[in-house]
Amino acid sequence: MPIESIPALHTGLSLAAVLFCLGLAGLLVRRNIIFMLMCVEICTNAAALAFVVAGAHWSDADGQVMFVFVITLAAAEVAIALALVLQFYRRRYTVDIDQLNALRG
Amino acid sequence: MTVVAWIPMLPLLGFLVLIATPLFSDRPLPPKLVAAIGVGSVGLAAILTAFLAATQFAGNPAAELNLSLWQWFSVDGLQLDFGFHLDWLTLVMLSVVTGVGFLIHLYSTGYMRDDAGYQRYFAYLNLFVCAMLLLVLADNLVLLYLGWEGVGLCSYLLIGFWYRDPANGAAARKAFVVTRIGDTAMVIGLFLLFTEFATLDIGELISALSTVQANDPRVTLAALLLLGGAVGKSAQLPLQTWLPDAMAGPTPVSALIHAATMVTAGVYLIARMHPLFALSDMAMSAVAIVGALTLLLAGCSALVQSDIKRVLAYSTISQIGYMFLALGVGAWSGAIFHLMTHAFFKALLFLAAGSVILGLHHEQDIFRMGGLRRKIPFTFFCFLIGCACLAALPFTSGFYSKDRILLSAWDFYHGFNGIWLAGVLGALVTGFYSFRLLFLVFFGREGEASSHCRDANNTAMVLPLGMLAVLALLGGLLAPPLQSVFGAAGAGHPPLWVEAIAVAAPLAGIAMAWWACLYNDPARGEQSALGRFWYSGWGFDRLYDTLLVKPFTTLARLNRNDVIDRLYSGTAAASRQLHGLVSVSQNGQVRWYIATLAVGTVLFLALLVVL
Amino acid sequence: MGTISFYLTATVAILSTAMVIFNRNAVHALLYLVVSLLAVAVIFYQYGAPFAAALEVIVYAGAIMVLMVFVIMILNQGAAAVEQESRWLQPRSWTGPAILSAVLLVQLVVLLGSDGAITAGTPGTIGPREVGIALFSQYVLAVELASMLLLAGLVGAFHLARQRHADSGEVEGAD
Amino acid sequence: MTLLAIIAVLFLGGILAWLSEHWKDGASRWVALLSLLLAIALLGRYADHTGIATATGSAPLWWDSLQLNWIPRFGITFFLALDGLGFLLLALTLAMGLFGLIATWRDVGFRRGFFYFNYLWTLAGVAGVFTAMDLFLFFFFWEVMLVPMLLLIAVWGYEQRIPAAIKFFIFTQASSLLMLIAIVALVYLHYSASGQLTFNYRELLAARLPPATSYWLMLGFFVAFAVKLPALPLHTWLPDAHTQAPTAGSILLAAILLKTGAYGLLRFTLPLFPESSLAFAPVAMSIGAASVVYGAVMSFAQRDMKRLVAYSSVSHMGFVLLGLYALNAIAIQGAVMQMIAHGLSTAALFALVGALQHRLHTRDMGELGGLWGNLPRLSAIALFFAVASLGLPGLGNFIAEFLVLAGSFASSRWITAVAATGLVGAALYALLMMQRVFFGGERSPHQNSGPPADLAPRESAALLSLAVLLVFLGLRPQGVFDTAGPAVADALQHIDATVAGTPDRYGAPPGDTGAVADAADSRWPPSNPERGISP
Repeated sequence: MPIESIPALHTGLSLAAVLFCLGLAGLLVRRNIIFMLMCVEICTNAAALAFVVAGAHWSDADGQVMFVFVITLAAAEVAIALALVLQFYRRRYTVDIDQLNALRG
Repeated sequence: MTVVAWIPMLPLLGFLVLIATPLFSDRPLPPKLVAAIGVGSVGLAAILTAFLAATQFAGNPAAELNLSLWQWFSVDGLQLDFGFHLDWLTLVMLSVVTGVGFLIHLYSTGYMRDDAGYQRYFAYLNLFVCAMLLLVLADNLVLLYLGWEGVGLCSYLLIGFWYRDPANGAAARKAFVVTRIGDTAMVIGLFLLFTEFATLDIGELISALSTVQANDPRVTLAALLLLGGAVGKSAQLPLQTWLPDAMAGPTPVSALIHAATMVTAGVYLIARMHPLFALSDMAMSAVAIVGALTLLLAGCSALVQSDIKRVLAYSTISQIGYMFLALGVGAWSGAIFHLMTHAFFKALLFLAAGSVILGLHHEQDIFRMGGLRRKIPFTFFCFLIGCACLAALPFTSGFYSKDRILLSAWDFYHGFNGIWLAGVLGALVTGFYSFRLLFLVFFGREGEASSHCRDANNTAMVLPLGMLAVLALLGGLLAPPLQSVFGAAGAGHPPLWVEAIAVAAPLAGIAMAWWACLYNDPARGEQSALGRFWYSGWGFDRLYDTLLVKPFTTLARLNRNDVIDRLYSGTAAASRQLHGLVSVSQNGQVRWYIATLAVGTVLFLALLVVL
Repeated sequence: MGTISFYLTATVAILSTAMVIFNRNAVHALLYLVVSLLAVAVIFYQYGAPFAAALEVIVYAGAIMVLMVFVIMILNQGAAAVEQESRWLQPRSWTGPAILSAVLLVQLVVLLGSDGAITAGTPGTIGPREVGIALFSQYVLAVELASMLLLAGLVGAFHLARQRHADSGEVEGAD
Repeated sequence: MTLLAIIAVLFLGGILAWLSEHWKDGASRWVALLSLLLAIALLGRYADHTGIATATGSAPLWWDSLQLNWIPRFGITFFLALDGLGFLLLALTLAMGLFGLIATWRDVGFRRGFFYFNYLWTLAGVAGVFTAMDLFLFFFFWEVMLVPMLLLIAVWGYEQRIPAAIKFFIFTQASSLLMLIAIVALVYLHYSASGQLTFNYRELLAARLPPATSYWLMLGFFVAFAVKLPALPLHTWLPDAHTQAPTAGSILLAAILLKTGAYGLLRFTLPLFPESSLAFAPVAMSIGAASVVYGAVMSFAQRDMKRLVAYSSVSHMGFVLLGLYALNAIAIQGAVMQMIAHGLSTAALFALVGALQHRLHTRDMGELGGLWGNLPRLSAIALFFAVASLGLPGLGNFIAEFLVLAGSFASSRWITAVAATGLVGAALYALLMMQRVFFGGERSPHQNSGPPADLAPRESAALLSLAVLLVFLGLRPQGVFDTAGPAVADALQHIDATVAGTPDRYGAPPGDTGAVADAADSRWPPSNPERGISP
């Protein structure tokens, strides 16, 4: 692919922003833990996108390196989160995050 | 000279035995043994005193004895021995305490025969004698204070002896607390003396005083503070209110503590510290004025009382007023002489009154008595002798001592003066109330209670009554040689009419008593407003109640939960409130946290955008 | 051509993401998420990051999403769950978040736009080779840390998800 | 080594007591008894030192000391030492520990082993406090004695025990934090001035601090000790803690723990900060006098018998504060005496209240009354200790209060006069207690269960031995004064050196034997052996 055709920096970053805000909105709207996890993934992914776009803009490998770390993080996070969801579901037979309020002050 | 040490030791041992046995065994001692220990210990002390007087003091007016038992404490300049000092003043007091004390102990064996607290009674009484002996024997003011408080404690215990009645407890507490107020003044006086003269040994203090100028304000202040103590203990104005209430105790107790010995401790204190008082005109006038006022006030109150013991109580206050008056005019030996004769005749009066009360099954209202003359003649004669002495009829003991006081008052101010006049008026009043009492109880119509009167005297009671009667009659001949202690008193020669008035005043009082009680309706005077005012002891109780007791108790009750604690519980409540405020945000809702996070981010970015 | 394809992919990514957050059926939502991730992978490619694009497809759209599919299957989210989701997704429950997110988006875009003076970079393709070199030289420590994180995640997930017989609703201490 | 052994015996005895209860029911108290007796026997080895120090005059200050390296990097040593003051308080600690143990021999109903563990550890902590001469070690023991005491209140206390325990803990912990800061600051300042990092008490005595700093550090120490004492505005933990603690706990608190505050003031605050203490003395004396009066008034107002006794402690310890800050030997000796006498009399009163509570299940004086009829022994002994509490001459309390007041009168007349009114207050509350509980008509709250049993021989013996001790202290107190004398003189020596060093700041210059009247004007009379105010 020819180098000149790489889209502009702020276009990609704006896309990342849009995706992140969508993820955030989902996080706030949904009560189902599964959906919330998906929204978290969207947010993480948007952040990763921002890294990659920036890295591409400077023609630097660091952006993708950070992407690798983000993806690692996402993997670990999803694993733990899903395990927690399973336990929660086993105990309460619900996936409603609002039921999970034992830490009320 | 350990004989001296044994004198207070014996009653102490008696006390210890009597109080300790119930702690270790459930069976009380047989009453005979209790009486033997209680009376025996004081009797032995009396014998030892007599022995001491005979061997060391007889014919030797300058005799003195010092005995240091051990070093009490010695801290950096404050050195005190647990030591005794004996001179003629002490000896007089010792004789009174052990002698009268012994007789009253003996009387008590009869009077208290059927009481459940027989052993406790004698334990307290022995402790009292011990403390009183320490008081008079002490060679330093702290040891004196020890005895001083000790007798106060015993007074408290014995006033409240019949503890089941809360009124007795209240009277006992009142006695202790009121005297404690005086004692606090006295102890501050001790601190002042120590700070100024670096010693509390009486002998050293007196020699230190010889270098001090007359009317030095420090001396005046110290003397006034000591006077505060004396006033409290001796029930003088303004701390006299406890003594009438103290009659709640058994009658022999009233005789011993509240007539013969303890209440005269104030007189003893001032006499003992007379060089201090003599240095200050102001203190002397204060003593004299306190005495004169108390004398009249209490005398008037005695005029209208209806309780036989309260009459005697006010009479005691009044008579101690005489002693203070005497001290205030420098008649030290006169005061002590009157102290001695008063001990005899007032103990006699109280014991006789006790016989009456016992005979009438614990009836104390004199308006329900009357005409007892024929029913209990022995008691009547004792009472008659007592009243005659109290009124200071010529050739009774009271006459000699009171006469000396009045003459000294005349001399001290070189002629006619208010103090002397108060003394004469007091003599008149004394004659009035003493014979009013006698007439109401033993003469006139029979009262409601008189009909079932019995003669309650038994041998144990007759003997002390008889001996005291003799002492009261002849005590005037026993004027102790106190010149070595007080210095020789210059004998003044007032005009004859002064002496005549002194003799005539009590007779006039007796005539008034006859007129008021036998010729007229006896109860009339009591109904008037003035009578009621006097009856209440010049309203002092109410005054103190409104001014001091009520505010104090109210304040104390209001603050029961400690206002300072509010400070801390307030702090705790405030932090809890704050915590509640903040913890609302910690609601456990994950989405709420996320939203807050988002809002925070938005706000933060808004800052970036705007700036 | 490149610009058009970029905007096309971006539109796909945004639409499918929107479908994720509005869908009531978890499996459908997950499939939309996969679409979204694939679109992002394409965008990575367009930005000259083929390695990242590949990883996105393999790890994200592949491995992670499969994990979620399994969990959804274990939880047995059926028609009742769809029903429940539609009850939960009332308009009033998403107006607030929507406004909040919109404001945030506007702010982000404004901030991105305000930095108009970004110096022109030197865009170019960065292949797996450069990334690998960077990873294992400069960032080797971070790689080790990441591996430890994964290990911890593994152990933690195993421990948490284990079905214990003593489970009876009460909190219990660690073994 | 004996000092270490005493503390170790108590610590180990506590652990052993805990363990032994598992083996055999009731074994723990025997273990506690044995370890206390062993500790007393060990302390007895020092008995021949008493009174000798004054005789020879130049005897070394420490009777015994033990110094081991602990954390050399920070100059922290394990430094235990004993002098006359420490010996007296240590003897009091062990004796009262023994008394509390015997007086409540059968009172502990559950978790006995743990109870005696806490009991002995509190004693061990206190013993450490009285012997530690390294400030860090001192602080260590200061905290050690706190926690077991907290548990004693919180586990075996009465109905409101948890709030009381928390209050106790917060007050003491917050104040000891201040002390910790002051200790560290003192050590640091000493280090930066002299280059020597040490927590050693005797070396820190030489620290020279700027006056303002010194004043703040002094306040840090003072607050910590004043809370323990307790002095007026910081006293409110005490009534709650005393009232809710089990009887043995109350005895420990009243007889021993309060004394650590007074000991700290005498041992640390006064010698370490002589100048600031001198400047602060009028305030401290006022606080002391206010505590005396306020405590008495509060005591008078109480309905709960135990609270009454607790507030009376506030009043009595006010005398200690007054005496210590009068800054002359008479008053300080009086304060030392008051520590001992108050320990004995109040411990006995708490034991008596405990005995009553054990028999009648109430401490409310509104429900009690006329107990003399059924419980003559208990009542008679209570009368004795009530009377001791009101300061009857012939008992130790009187000697103490008299010396405190006599000494402080030389320092400040009006404050002393105010404090002396506390004597009247003491009469009010002590006699009111006697009246409400023991006199009056019989009002047994549990009539159906028959008359309560009078004191058992064990209780009588324990209480009577305290009574005998009090009488002995009242009649032959000189032994105590001789024993405490060198330590008191040592503490005062720093004060006097300060007074001598700055004659223009504190009234008349030293050696001015001239006017007796000067004493009225100069609040801090100079050394003047002739008048016997200050050594």
